[in-house]
Amino acid sequence: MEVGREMFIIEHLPALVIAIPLLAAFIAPLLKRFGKHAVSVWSILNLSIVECLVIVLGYRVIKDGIQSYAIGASIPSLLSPNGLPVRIILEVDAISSFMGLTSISIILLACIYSACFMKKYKSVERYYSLLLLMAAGIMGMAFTGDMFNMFVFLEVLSISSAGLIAFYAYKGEAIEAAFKYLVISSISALMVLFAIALLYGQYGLLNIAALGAAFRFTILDKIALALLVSAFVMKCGAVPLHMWVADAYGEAPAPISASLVVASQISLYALFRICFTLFGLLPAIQIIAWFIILFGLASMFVGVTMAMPQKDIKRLMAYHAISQTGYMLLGVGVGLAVINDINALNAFGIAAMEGGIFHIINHAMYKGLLFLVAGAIIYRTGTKNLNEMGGLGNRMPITAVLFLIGMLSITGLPPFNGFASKLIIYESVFLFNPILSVVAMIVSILTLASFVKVFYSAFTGQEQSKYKDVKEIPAIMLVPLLILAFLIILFGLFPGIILKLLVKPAVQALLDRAGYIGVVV
Amino acid sequence: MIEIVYKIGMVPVIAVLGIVLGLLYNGIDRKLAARMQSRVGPPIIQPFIDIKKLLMKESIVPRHAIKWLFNLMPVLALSASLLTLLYIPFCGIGPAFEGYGDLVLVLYLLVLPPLAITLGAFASGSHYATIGAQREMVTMISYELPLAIAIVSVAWLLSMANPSLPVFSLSVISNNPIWNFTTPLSFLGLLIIFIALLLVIPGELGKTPFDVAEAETEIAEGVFAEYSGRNLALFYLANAVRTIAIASLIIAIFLPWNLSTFFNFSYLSLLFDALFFLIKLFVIIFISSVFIRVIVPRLRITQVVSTYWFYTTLIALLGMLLIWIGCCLKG
Amino acid sequence: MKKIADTGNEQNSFTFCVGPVHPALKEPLQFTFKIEGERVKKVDFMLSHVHRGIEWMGTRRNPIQIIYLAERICGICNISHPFAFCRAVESVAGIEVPPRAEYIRTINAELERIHSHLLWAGIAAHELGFDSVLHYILKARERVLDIIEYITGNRITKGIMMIGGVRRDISKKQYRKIIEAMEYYKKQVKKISDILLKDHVVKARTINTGILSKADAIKLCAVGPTARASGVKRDVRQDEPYAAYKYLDVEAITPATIGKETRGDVYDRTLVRLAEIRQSVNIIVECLKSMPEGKIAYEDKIPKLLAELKSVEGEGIGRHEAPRGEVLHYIKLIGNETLFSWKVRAPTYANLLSWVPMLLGAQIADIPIIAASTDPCLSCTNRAVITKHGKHVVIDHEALHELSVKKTLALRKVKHD
Amino acid sequence: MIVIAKELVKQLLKKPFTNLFPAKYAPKSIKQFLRDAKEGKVKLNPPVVVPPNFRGKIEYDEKKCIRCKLCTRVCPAKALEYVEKENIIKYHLFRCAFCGQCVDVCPTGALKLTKEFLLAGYKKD
Amino acid sequence: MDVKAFNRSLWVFHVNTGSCNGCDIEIIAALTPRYDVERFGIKLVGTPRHADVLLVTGPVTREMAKKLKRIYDQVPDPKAVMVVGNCGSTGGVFYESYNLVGPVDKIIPVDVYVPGCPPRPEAIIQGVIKLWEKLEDKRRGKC
Ligand code: SF4
Ligand code: SF4
Ligand code: SF4
Ligand code: SF4
Ligand code: SF4
Ligand code: SF4
Ligand code: SF4
Ligand code: SF4
Repeated sequence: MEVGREMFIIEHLPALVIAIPLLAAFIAPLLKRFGKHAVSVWSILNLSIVECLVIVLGYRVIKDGIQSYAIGASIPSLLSPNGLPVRIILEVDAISSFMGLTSISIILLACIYSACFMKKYKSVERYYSLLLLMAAGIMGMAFTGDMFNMFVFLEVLSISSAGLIAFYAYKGEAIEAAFKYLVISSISALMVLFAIALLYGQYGLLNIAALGAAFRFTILDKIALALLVSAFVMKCGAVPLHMWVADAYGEAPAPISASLVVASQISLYALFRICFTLFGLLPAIQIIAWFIILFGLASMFVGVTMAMPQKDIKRLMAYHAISQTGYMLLGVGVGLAVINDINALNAFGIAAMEGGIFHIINHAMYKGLLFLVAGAIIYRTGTKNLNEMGGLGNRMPITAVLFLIGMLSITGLPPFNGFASKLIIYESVFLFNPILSVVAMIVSILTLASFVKVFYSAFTGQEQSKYKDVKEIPAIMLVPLLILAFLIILFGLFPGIILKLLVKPAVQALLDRAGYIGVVV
Repeated sequence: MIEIVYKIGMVPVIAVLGIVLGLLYNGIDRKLAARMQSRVGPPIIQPFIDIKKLLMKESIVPRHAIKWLFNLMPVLALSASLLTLLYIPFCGIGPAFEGYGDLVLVLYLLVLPPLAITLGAFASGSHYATIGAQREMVTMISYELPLAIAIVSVAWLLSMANPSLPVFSLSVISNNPIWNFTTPLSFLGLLIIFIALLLVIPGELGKTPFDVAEAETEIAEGVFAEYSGRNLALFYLANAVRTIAIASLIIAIFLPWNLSTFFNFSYLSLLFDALFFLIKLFVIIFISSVFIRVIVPRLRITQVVSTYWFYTTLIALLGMLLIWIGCCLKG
Repeated sequence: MKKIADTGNEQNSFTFCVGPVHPALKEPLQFTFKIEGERVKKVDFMLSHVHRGIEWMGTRRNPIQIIYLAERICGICNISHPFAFCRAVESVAGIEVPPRAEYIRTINAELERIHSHLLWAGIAAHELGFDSVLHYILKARERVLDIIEYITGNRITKGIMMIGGVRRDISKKQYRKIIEAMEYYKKQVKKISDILLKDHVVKARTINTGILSKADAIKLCAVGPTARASGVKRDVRQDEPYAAYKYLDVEAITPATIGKETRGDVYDRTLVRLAEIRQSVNIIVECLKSMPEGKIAYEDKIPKLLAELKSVEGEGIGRHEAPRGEVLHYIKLIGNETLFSWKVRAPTYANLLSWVPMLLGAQIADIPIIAASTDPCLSCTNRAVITKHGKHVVIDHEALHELSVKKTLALRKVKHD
Repeated sequence: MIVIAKELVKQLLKKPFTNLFPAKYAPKSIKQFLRDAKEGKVKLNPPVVVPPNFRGKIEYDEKKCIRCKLCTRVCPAKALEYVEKENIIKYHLFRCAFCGQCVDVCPTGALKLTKEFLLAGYKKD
Repeated sequence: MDVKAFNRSLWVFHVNTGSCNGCDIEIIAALTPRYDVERFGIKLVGTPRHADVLLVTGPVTREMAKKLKRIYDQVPDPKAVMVVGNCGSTGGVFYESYNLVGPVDKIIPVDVYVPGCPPRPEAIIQGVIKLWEKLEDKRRGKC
């Protein structure tokens, strides 16, 4: 019995990580009468469980290879040996568990942080349930093996995110930002839906793996590809479709901004999945790759230059998020560009992808940290305006150090994790085209300058008399920050181990088209 | 095992050597500048005396300063400078640490001291220091562009010649003198890149004409305005070590030859290599720091930016272009 | 003394104080700037840090003592003040200065101009962060200081002026040395001009920096090289020749007279000053050639002179073209051993206001060189300290004028007593 | 740039213009150095030669003085003071402006200009 | 304390408290090629924080007295003060002015006086020698 239950859990792992947060989200409001704390504890608990499950799942993926799961089948892990799968299928390979792990960790930490940060607001149960819903959406997107499901989870994610962005409903800007986000999301959702329709119309298939196997590369396929790429580029907030990012990140509560980072990254994942698994063999993928590289470059550059003049600390960080997304696009884009040239792929393509993928988790960590630090400053000073801060370094030294860690990491200075991934990107990308590396390096330096400015405005300079009584933030809020900082340094000091454990399998999975398809077909 | 012990043993040796040489070259720099200005100038060991004196002076922390940051940054600046040195082939001995991508690592480590200076200046809470710090940042951004282009071009040249080499490794670069892989055209390109890098050095070191961040007559020593005593000494040491580090970096990339590869001095070769290295160091520092410093006035910050972002970048790009054409013609 | 000029909005700007003790300012003076980015949006400056009440002290000393006091109004122009003062006394007392003394005065005044302009050029180079040139120029300057020491007995405070003449003659033996030095300067000034006027980087820093238009120069009463560089052809030596200038033909130097375009910027001020060094060299050589023999003072017995002056009544004015422009001394004697009133208007004082149009819109980096370009030396410009019960009181224009009128009336009254 | 570069290189190759008073560099111990100088073990470099008629410290010869007090009347700095009790003219070195006017005015030559100008001290008089 | 190193690396901050510029330009002359005090390790610095020696010229006007005091306090210990010129040591020709609160030693302690109006650069150098002697005496007991 004991063993059986264990087996049961393991067998149903992929479904559980989606189902638990989904269920928890619906239960959360009911707990309201046990007090605010009950809701937050409930959320933290559930997310922790999911975290553990994702780790176990990831372990299994590494050990046993791709995990698939057909919802509702008697033995869900087994698929019909022949013919087409009719059921909804979840398929977990290394890259999806990588994404799942990254996302859920950040959301969990954001949730812990929220326990204190959101205490003073009334309808926190709504907040937590939306957060859980968001987690469910992200998990779904990461683990789904089916185009239509991806659309569904994307919608779940969008709606919950919009709700969270609009959380400060008393502020007009928040509503406006949420509205903007919703419009963008709907447009991209429509595009995704249309693309799915195009594909379904031709092949009668929704399953990604099956579709990948059946491809004939028609004109319609190419249109579908274009639609999907634009939709996900928009959702991940890359230039030139980045206009929603600053508003959304800026107006959302700080832990949500941190979570939105991973929410955007999951769209990035969807983009990669589609490009590699679905369209990897398409000859025209080169063009798409170049587009991705160009979007990446533009994001890097525009993001950082837009960030420079910002006065609002969170908008500023939002622009940096755009800029950092550029690195991931650049790395993976270069990999995609040489996907059909085995020599180049081995020489630098794989390395570039490793850099890009590694950057995803690094970015999630330091951007998460930075947003949470920004939240901490806002929490204590009550303002987002950099010009109104000043001299906090004496009052909040730990926060200041944490900010410094985040800052050095995002600019890619050793020994922090940003350096590790950026280094790989520079070194590989330059073989593709040296100018790319130059741009990447310069953007890092500009990022540094911009963050130094933030540091100056917030922590040094004239101390404002109104902040004389400002204290360090409470311990509960510090815990997630310290964990992130610890991870950042850990990843920075031992990038080799992380690469081997997490990143390389993920990249291999992305490249292993046949493997992914083979599980289903 | 023995190698690890040897390497760890090298760390303090190189650190001390770096500091001593840094101060010595600083002394030579001052002496030469003075002699060019028809003065006797301070004795060559003057920087040592200065440091000794600073170390026994009181270190004042201004009232408005963020104390921990203010005191931490000089330490950071010095340790980053020393760390940089450990990654660079130095004095005929290979780098104490080396590894994958250390060229980029070194470039980043070189960013740290100016960053420390900036943060320290911000932390001191004085107006002059703040303006100086902003200028320091702007200067850094400016020279970083041509620097990046130059370094990437070098690596590119090498990787086009032998694609299998891990070109972002300093020991690889210095073991494969890049000039060996050039065609006439790419030789010219490389030369141009070399010149661009020499122009970057005074900016990196905050020497006239790019010393906008410390401009004495404008902003009263700017970034260092509030520093005194031990903290100031640490910044001075950091700067001295950094001078050596940057010059050694240039040598490792462009002038990596050792005498022992041409002549055989048997066991004396280490000594001769070290001497030869010191001469190369002197030449690089003399051209890029001493000489430029005495023949031009300080620029405005806007002119610093345009010098680097426009002129020097253009030079570097031209070099890159020539290298590219040169390699294409060959390959 | 306070002057505020304002442009632009208040946002995004911060206040930046320079001084009163600042490395770029060798003398105390407080600037307050409103800075946006690196640009100056607002200038305000405050003097009076070195007010020593010299005019007041003058009313309790005899004219001979005042010569040395006037010398210490400023250590740089220390021929100019005694010169103007002596001329004022001479004009009141109707003293005739012997021609040889006129020539010696002129030579000394021009030597001072050479040393002062060279000093300026060196300091200007230093403000530009060009220390090699500072050393280069100041090395050259030592030669003229040697000459000055040789003929007056001190490098800086010459102590050569005397009411009715000069204190020391220039001997034939000294001629040769002076001529040699002048030959040296002819060569050296050419090199310095090449360095300061042809160097691209220096030009990039000085051309179009700190522009003072001709109209502004006239409106703000600028004098000396500051005005001349803006095209105002004004020079006491030309407009109202005195001393040996009467016998020479001195023309005010503006960029136009050297055939250059007039912009009124720092570059032009450099140009004019360097040309004036050449002019001074020529004047000295000319003077040495045509100097007549004869007495060097109207009266060498000081007690006698003092006694004579004690009986003089009346007001007089003495003018002189100092290196920085016209210096003007007004005195009033009422038959006492001491002066009744003494007023000094020094050139830097007249030039101060031109800072405002020059500095507005400039970059922080240019503040030192612009401020230095008028060759300010504030020791003579600190008019008054207004304190009431130890506090600062600011007097506005009307009130100040009223006070002035009162004072002038009071001065007039005494005359009729 | 080229002119100054040429000049500077020329100066680099020439002997510096500096007058090496009192020694080229700062001695390690000034006391030791001065002692050695006194014993003639090291040579002090002399300052730049001053011209005849240099206006240095004033020398007062009590014997020649006729107490006419003219000097006190012209002195701009009150550096000469007639001391009633001792019936001499007292010279305050730290007030003197070194103008030499008193020497010019003295009818008997009791006041003389000297070439002494290295006068630094710890106390005023 | 190692007075030998201290003596051979004196960094100087110059304050003008109302001088006539005469002494100031002789100080500049002392820095330039003819006299070049940098050969003794002496260097003019831009902020009192870096200074070891305060070089004061001028008779201290009312306005400058507070500032002089403040600057003196900003100089980190150990420090020394040298007055150049007679108007700084006694008021010199300005002895009777109503706007003077000096001389300098009324405001801050002075170690060495250099008389002259202005003193020649060599005299200033000799003042430095006196200062060295004094520092050597003063510190010998302590270390
Ligand atoms: S204004 Fe000048 S001359 Fe007149 S008393 Fe003041 S400092 Fe002396
Ligand atoms: S009127 Fe003014 S300037 Fe003249 S003595 Fe009186 S206070 Fe001084
Ligand atoms: S303008 Fe005044 S302060 Fe300047 S040098 Fe002439 S007299 Fe002296
Ligand atoms: S008249 Fe007097 S108050 Fe009016 S502007 Fe002239 S100086 Fe000032
Ligand atoms: S009106 Fe009288 S007080 Fe006013 S400026 Fe003329 S003379 Fe002087
Ligand atoms: S030299 Fe001048 S100041 Fe000195 S005592 Fe003689 S008259 Fe007085
Ligand atoms: S002027 Fe000469 S004689 Fe007369 S009191 Fe003075 S020192 Fe004596
Ligand atoms: S001592 Fe004489 S030269 Fe020096 S500042 Fe005073 S008055 Fe001027």
